[in-house]
Amino acid sequence: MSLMSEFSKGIIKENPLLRLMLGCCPALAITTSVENGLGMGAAFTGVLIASNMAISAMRKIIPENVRIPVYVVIIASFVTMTDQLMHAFTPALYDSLGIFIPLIVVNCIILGRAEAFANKNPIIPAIIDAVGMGIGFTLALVLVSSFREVLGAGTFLGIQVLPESAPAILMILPPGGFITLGCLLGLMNKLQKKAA
Amino acid sequence: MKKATFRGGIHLDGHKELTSGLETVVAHIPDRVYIPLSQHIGAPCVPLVVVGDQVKKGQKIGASKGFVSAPIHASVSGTVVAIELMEHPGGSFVPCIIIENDRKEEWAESVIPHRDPASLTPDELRAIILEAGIVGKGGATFPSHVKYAPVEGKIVDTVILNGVECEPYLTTDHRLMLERSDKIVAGLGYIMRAVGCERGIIAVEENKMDAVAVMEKAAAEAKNITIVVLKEKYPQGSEKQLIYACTGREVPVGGLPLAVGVIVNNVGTASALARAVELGIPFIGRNVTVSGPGIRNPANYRVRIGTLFSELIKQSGGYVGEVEKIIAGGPMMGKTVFTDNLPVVKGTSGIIIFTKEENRHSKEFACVRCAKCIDVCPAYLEPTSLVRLAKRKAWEDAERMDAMSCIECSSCVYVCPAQIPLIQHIRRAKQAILAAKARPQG
Amino acid sequence: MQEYFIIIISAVLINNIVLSQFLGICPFLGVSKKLSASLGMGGAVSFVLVLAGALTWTVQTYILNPFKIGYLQTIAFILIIAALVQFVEMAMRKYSPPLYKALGIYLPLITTNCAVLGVAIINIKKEYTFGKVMVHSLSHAAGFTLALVLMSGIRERLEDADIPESMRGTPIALVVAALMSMAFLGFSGLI
Amino acid sequence: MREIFKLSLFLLLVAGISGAGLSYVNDLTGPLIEKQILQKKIDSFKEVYPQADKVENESAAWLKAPYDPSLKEVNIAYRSGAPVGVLYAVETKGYSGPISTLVGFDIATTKLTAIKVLSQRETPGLGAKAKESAFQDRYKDKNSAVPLEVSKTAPTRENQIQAITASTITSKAVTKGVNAAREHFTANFGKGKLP
Amino acid sequence: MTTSNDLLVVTSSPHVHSPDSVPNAMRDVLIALVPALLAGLYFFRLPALAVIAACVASAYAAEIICLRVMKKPQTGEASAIITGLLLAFCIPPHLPVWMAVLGSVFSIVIAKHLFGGLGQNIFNPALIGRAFLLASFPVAMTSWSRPLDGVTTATPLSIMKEATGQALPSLSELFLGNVSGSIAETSALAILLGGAYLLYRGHIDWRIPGSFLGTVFILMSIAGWVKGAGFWYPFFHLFAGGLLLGAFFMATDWVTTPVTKLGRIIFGVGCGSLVVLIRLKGGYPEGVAYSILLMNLVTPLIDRYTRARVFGRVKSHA
Amino acid sequence: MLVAVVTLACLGAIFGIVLGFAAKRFAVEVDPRVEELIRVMPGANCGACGMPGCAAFAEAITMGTVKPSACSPGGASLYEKIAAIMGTEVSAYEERQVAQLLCQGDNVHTKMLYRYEGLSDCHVALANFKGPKACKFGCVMQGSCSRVCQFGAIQMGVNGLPVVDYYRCTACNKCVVECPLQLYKLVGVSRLVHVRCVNTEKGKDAKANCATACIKCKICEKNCPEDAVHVVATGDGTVALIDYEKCTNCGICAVKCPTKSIDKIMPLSEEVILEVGETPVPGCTRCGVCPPL
Ligand SMILES: Cc1cc2nc3c(=O)[nH]c(=O)nc-3n(C[C@H](O)[C@H](O)[C@H](O)COP(=O)(O)O)c2cc1C
Ligand SMILES: Cc1cc2nc3c(=O)[nH]c(=O)nc-3n(C[C@H](O)[C@H](O)[C@H](O)COP(=O)(O)O)c2cc1C
Ligand SMILES: Cc1cc2nc3c(=O)[nH]c(=O)nc-3n(C[C@H](O)[C@H](O)[C@H](O)COP(=O)(O)O)c2cc1C
Ligand SMILES: Cc1cc2nc3c(=O)[nH]c(=O)nc-3n(C[C@H](O)[C@H](O)[C@H](O)CO)c2cc1C
Ligand code: SF4
Ligand code: SF4
Ligand code: SF4
Ligand code: SF4
Ligand code: FES
Repeated sequence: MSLMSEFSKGIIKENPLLRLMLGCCPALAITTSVENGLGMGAAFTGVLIASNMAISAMRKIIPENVRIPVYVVIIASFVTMTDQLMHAFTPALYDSLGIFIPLIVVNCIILGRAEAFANKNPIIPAIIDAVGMGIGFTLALVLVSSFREVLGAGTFLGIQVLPESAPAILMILPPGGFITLGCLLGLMNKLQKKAA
Repeated sequence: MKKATFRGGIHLDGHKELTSGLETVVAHIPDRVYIPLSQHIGAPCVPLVVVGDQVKKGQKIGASKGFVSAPIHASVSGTVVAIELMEHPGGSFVPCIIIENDRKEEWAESVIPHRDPASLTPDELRAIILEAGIVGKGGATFPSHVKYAPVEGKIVDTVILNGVECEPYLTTDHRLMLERSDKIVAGLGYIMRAVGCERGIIAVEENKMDAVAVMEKAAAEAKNITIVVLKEKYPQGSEKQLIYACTGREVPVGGLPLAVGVIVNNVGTASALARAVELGIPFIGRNVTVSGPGIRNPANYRVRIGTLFSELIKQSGGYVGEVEKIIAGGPMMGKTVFTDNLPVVKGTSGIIIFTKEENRHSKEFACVRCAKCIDVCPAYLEPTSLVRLAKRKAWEDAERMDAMSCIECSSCVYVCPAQIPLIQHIRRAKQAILAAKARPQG
Repeated sequence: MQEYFIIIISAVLINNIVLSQFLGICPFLGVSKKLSASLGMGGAVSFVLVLAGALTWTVQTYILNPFKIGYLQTIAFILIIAALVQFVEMAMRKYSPPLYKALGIYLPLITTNCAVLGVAIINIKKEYTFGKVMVHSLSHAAGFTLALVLMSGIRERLEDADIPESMRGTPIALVVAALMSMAFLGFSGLI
Repeated sequence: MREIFKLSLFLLLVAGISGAGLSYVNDLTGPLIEKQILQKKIDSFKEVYPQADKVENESAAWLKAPYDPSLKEVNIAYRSGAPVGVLYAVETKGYSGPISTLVGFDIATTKLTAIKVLSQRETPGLGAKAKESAFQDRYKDKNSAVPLEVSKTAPTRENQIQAITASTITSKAVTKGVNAAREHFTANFGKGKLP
Repeated sequence: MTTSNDLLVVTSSPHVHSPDSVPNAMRDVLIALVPALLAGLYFFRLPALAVIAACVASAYAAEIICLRVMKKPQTGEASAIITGLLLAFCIPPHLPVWMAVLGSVFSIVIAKHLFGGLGQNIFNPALIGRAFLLASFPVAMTSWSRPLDGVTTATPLSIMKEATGQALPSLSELFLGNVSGSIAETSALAILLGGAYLLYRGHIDWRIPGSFLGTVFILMSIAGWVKGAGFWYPFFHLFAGGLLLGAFFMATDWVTTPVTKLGRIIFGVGCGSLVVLIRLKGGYPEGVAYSILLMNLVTPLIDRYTRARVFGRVKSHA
Repeated sequence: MLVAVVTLACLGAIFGIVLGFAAKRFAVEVDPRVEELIRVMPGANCGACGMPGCAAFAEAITMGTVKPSACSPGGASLYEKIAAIMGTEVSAYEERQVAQLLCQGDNVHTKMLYRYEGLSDCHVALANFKGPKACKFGCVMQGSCSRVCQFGAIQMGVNGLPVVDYYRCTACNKCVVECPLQLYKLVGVSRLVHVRCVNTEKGKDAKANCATACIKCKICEKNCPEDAVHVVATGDGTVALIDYEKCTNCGICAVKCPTKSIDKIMPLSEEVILEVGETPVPGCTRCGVCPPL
């Protein structure tokens, strides 16, 4: 597989959120604004790149039996670092993402990529894979959060786009998250069927 | 007094006025009778005659060695002209003995009155009933002698005669109770003797109070026979519901009435049985209601077994309107047949003709969960849930939800506003459950 | 007493872990097709949630806090949870095979379940005492099980519904979750 | 057994290394984070009581049982060494979670200086408006002697606070906290009672 | 044979059917809603008419479009009209029309057709519409006006809940409907008339409204006694707000409520308890809509665990 | 720093020990090939192989209790993959099979006795005088087979009979089992000539009821250059039957058959014969969740 397709598969064909249904919790919880979506996506991508890189580098020396705990330790370390860095440098974002930053640890995507890709491939493809997946996830988050922010708050990245009375607050409440993701998935299924 | 009944069920427009006031008339005896070799539940008969044989009225012409079986008899005297496959009102094709009537009406030698019927032992009674080919006239055509055979550890304490006739249009039992009350009471007496029990009940619905009066008079002498008047509700005639209404006992799932010490028979069965016991006359004729909007002159007939539907229809003045359905039996449980060229059999209680008008229905919808089917089901099932399972072919789940307990009364379909043919799905499930049972394990 | 009551009501109904906190969505969507599976998963999660709550609180209070290494929370907790799940699986298999049969297949799924880690972190954030940690964890477990069981009841009914092809499966489950959480809004303001 | 030992050793190693890395990052960011939190606090104090040059948390001294559980902190504002104001941190239950508010009083005038909603989880567009100054300003300069009330319509009396539209619950919660602080203030720092 | 050279029809029994059908039943429900409709129009005049018309029209249009898009046959029954009408009945008369339309479309598309259409939805579509509107536009959805003159005022229940000092309406005003509130929830009389018609026609089971209202009455009597409020208190709660509308028309929706008899009683008791809980302890003055939605949620489980004993499954034989 | 390192190291060590014990004491032998096999399975979990699902089938393969060819949906390409995983040679080439319908009696050619208005289910329809057709052997046209085919390979045609889409059929055998009249037979895709009638009545009777019934005239038998078709005794009577071993697809019998109850179809395109219906259940993503849970 070429590096290009390594990169692009995560964006559409194997989009972690919209096709593989991984990482639903953050996708529902923090997508009340596009800004949050972007922030979460960035944090996630950072962790994914770092952990893919580290695991790929160590792939030859990790004993088979403890590979999962080792991955967990590595991922958790990067998550913690990210957490602290965000706390220090982007406090507002840190506040609004809340406990979902540490929860990146349990995001199945990262462990999944470690297991399925990083431990089998050299560093460069592993990074590319991580970037592709990260961007795919970020795009999905931005998509969901755009819907929710525009319809629910009437703004896009904080800029007012709908009249004051128009937004349906529901969309930025929990039900709005579920419904946006549900309908988006349905739409993806439909489009995929059309394409096939 | 609050009249007894069962839980569930429906109120139907009976249309009984079409025939209930009319004296039963004797149907023309046809030139040919077509007597199917299978007119009962159980093993079919094998013919005892061959083409060309001369037969007499009442002569046994078919029999089977099976325990659950009943012989058949010639209903006219004449010549056997053929034995061939014919449509049967039950919805199948069955070999029939075709007899050309010589109009001599000669009785067979075997038909001899019993001198002292009161002294017959239960065993002798059952032998007579078997020989006479008596099967239930209530619809199930179950051989009666089998019903009376003693079963280890089971004591029968009540015999109920079923005079409920809850199906719309049908009035044969009603007329019979008015016209042959003495025979019915006598028949009940023989049944009680045959099974050795002391209590007899004749159950009638409140819409036949005239019959109640007549029956009460007829049974005045017999102290251990009571007439029970029940509320009018379909399907009260179904034996499990009837037993519940009359005695408050619930026949266990998968069990027979015997399990609660009861035997149920149709009133017509009792009268036929009385005739067999007293006069030695076998089951060669029955009463049939011909009715419905598609027939010119509705009537009740006394018919020889093997008479074609078309003969009775002709006698009733023929069809009116665009006939779409010929129903053998009542409109709730009866089967549609695709031709009138088929014979009256022991189980034919009515011939109902429906036109295009009656065959109109509203569109079928998805189940709207109105639960009307659940409310009316006399077996306390959840028809709609069973249908869901049947559609998914989840036969085992359907069995666990007691699909086999469905008595196929059609009440659920009658009330379903979504017009779902629930019962057909349930029947399919029952078929599949039985098929799975029949298959050897493993 | 009242405090405990408030914690329970809040965790089960108002801030239901799945429907309003968005934790544990994966098993909520994945294991809610059959009622029996939901009950199993609910049981397994409850078990782990409570044990993990106790352990993580202990580690936080007696190790991380005294040594001022709170920043190791995430990594320490996830290790504890992973080890715990493994251990529970092991012990269960050994000492209660029937229980293992009922819950065992769900255990591996729990390690990567946000709910467990999430509740552990919230326990610390809210500065609960040990007793409250137990009640809080248990109530969230109950809330999780409740949501899962309700969902599976609905999904069993939807099994033969005429749902548009592309909405079948996860999409419709998400819509159900949306409407569920809309109904749960009715509890807001309680206590 | 050897195998287990080996595996554990490997894990120990990895965990140790990551521990080292983490503590390094922590050393880097820790001070930054702490500074930030402190700054935030100072900023809030400034907003509620701008004239102070020093604020001390003296909860231990002032919160003696029994006291209203809504009260979380009592901070005394000093100006040139003399106590001039009291800043309360209160927490009450709003529509969808706790609301914590900072309430400031001036000792000299016994008036409420200002309030600031520090954190809340109310509905965006509704209760969350409590963070906006349009709402917070409604508390400015209220008399500390009289209990405040929430009214849904334009206030007719001095002690009334107009609720956020369709968010009476939030408004009441904030007011409840303010009232708790106010009671404590009148009881301890009211006219003539200097600390 | 006189059958015009056509073949005879063979089908399975039964060959007769009750006149009941889904379209007939839906028509009956519409008839039962007429008194409430008239009362609503009388008390709230033109704005109410606009909201009702908008809801009904958009619900019906949404239904037709959904069926078309999903390539299903048009059903030609009035359930969508009922949904639209009931939604209109439980929102404020002065709600902007575009919001009403949005709610109506949400009801039909999301709550009904995504689930497969008539008979297959889990939640009561009209109530989902209301919950959607309430959560989306809480300001507009909680602005009430007085009947006839349209002056802004609080509903009896919020007067009660928030103890604002306004005078509570008298019981007779509540019964007739001369109070502020949703379009057609105000007149208890009109709703009782409609409910009685539905009961008479056999479309609804007395168990649900009976246990629902009974539970509210009993619990509120106890609450009133604890508060020392006097005997009018439970009656106030029965007639105020959307309780009667909900109990007779929404908690009885076939599709979204239990099918078993015991289940229906549990459903009613559950609804009643939740209403009392929300009205007395919750964040909202009124809880009928949420209580019914919450019980809709539990309905599959109720159905599952309240199956009747099959005839003949007597204990000794089981 | 030191504290952090020590704490984490301890935690890591503890975890390692726990895991080590787990691995050692409670090790369950899992054949790694099973997982690989599951990955290449079609994922339809259709049960055609006689196992409760693809996973069970995979396990059975590693134990050698089933032949790879038992999975008909997988087809030839699957055998290759299985062989690769199991390290065996692809055994003899096994041709892909498809379902052939053995009846042509549509509502134009066959006499009808009545209009059936009951439930659309072949089993139920048969309870009424064995179905609406005068011929009691042929399809009752209620489409049970079409509903049972998971792969959408059977559609009900305009004239009432089901039509098999050979491109989609995976020979899963479901229709064969479902049809109450046993009107389906799985035959290799390269077979083009089929007798589409199972009526064993005498020629005269058969013809009276259906214009395209086998009338036992034996013309096919006489004309077949390969001796591949015979009117053979079955049930109560006889009917023509092709011996597919001998048949060369020449189609002479089809041309000569007076009632056209023998039919020759167009050959399928070459790649279809080899490339197997790989699409699993519509919408299935092979996530593997459904079988065990
Ligand atoms: C739904 C249903 C309705 C029935 N209705 C009658 C009826 O009206 N009259 C009757 O005699 N038997 C009726 N039966 C048959 C009885 O259950 C029972 O088989 C019969 O009364 C036994 O008497 P027999 O053996 O003499 O026929 C009905 C059965 C079912 C399932
Ligand atoms: C000897 C004999 C002759 C009969 N002939 C006729 C007959 O000619 N026409 C008829 O309709 N029924 C005939 N029947 C039938 C009975 O009259 C008929 O069954 C009875 O009146 C109806 O009651 P059941 O149901 O008890 O038999 C005959 C019965 C017997 C025993
Ligand atoms: C989705 C939703 C969110 C709400 N959020 C808040 C809130 O944040 N704060 C609040 O006080 N009330 C909130 N409410 C409550 C309603 O607005 C409630 O009717 C109101 O508090 C009481 O009505 P009133 O303010 O008009 O008296 C919310 C309601 C809904 C449906
Ligand atoms: C007795 C009865 C009550 C109904 N109540 C409602 C209702 O509350 N809300 C609604 O949207 N539809 C109602 N409907 C219409 C219909 O059943 C409902 O839209 C279904 O949920 C659609 O599948 C009712 C119908 C009947 C027969
Ligand atoms: S389920 Fe069976 S027994 Fe029950 S009403 Fe329907 S047909 Fe009658
Ligand atoms: S009567 Fe018909 S619509 Fe009503 S619940 Fe039963 S099957 Fe469904
Ligand atoms: S082939 Fe068999 S299953 Fe298919 S429609 Fe015909 S009879 Fe029914
Ligand atoms: S059911 Fe199976 S064998 Fe029959 S047509 Fe469909 S795929 Fe082919
Ligand atoms: S992302 Fe939360 S459980 Fe999977």
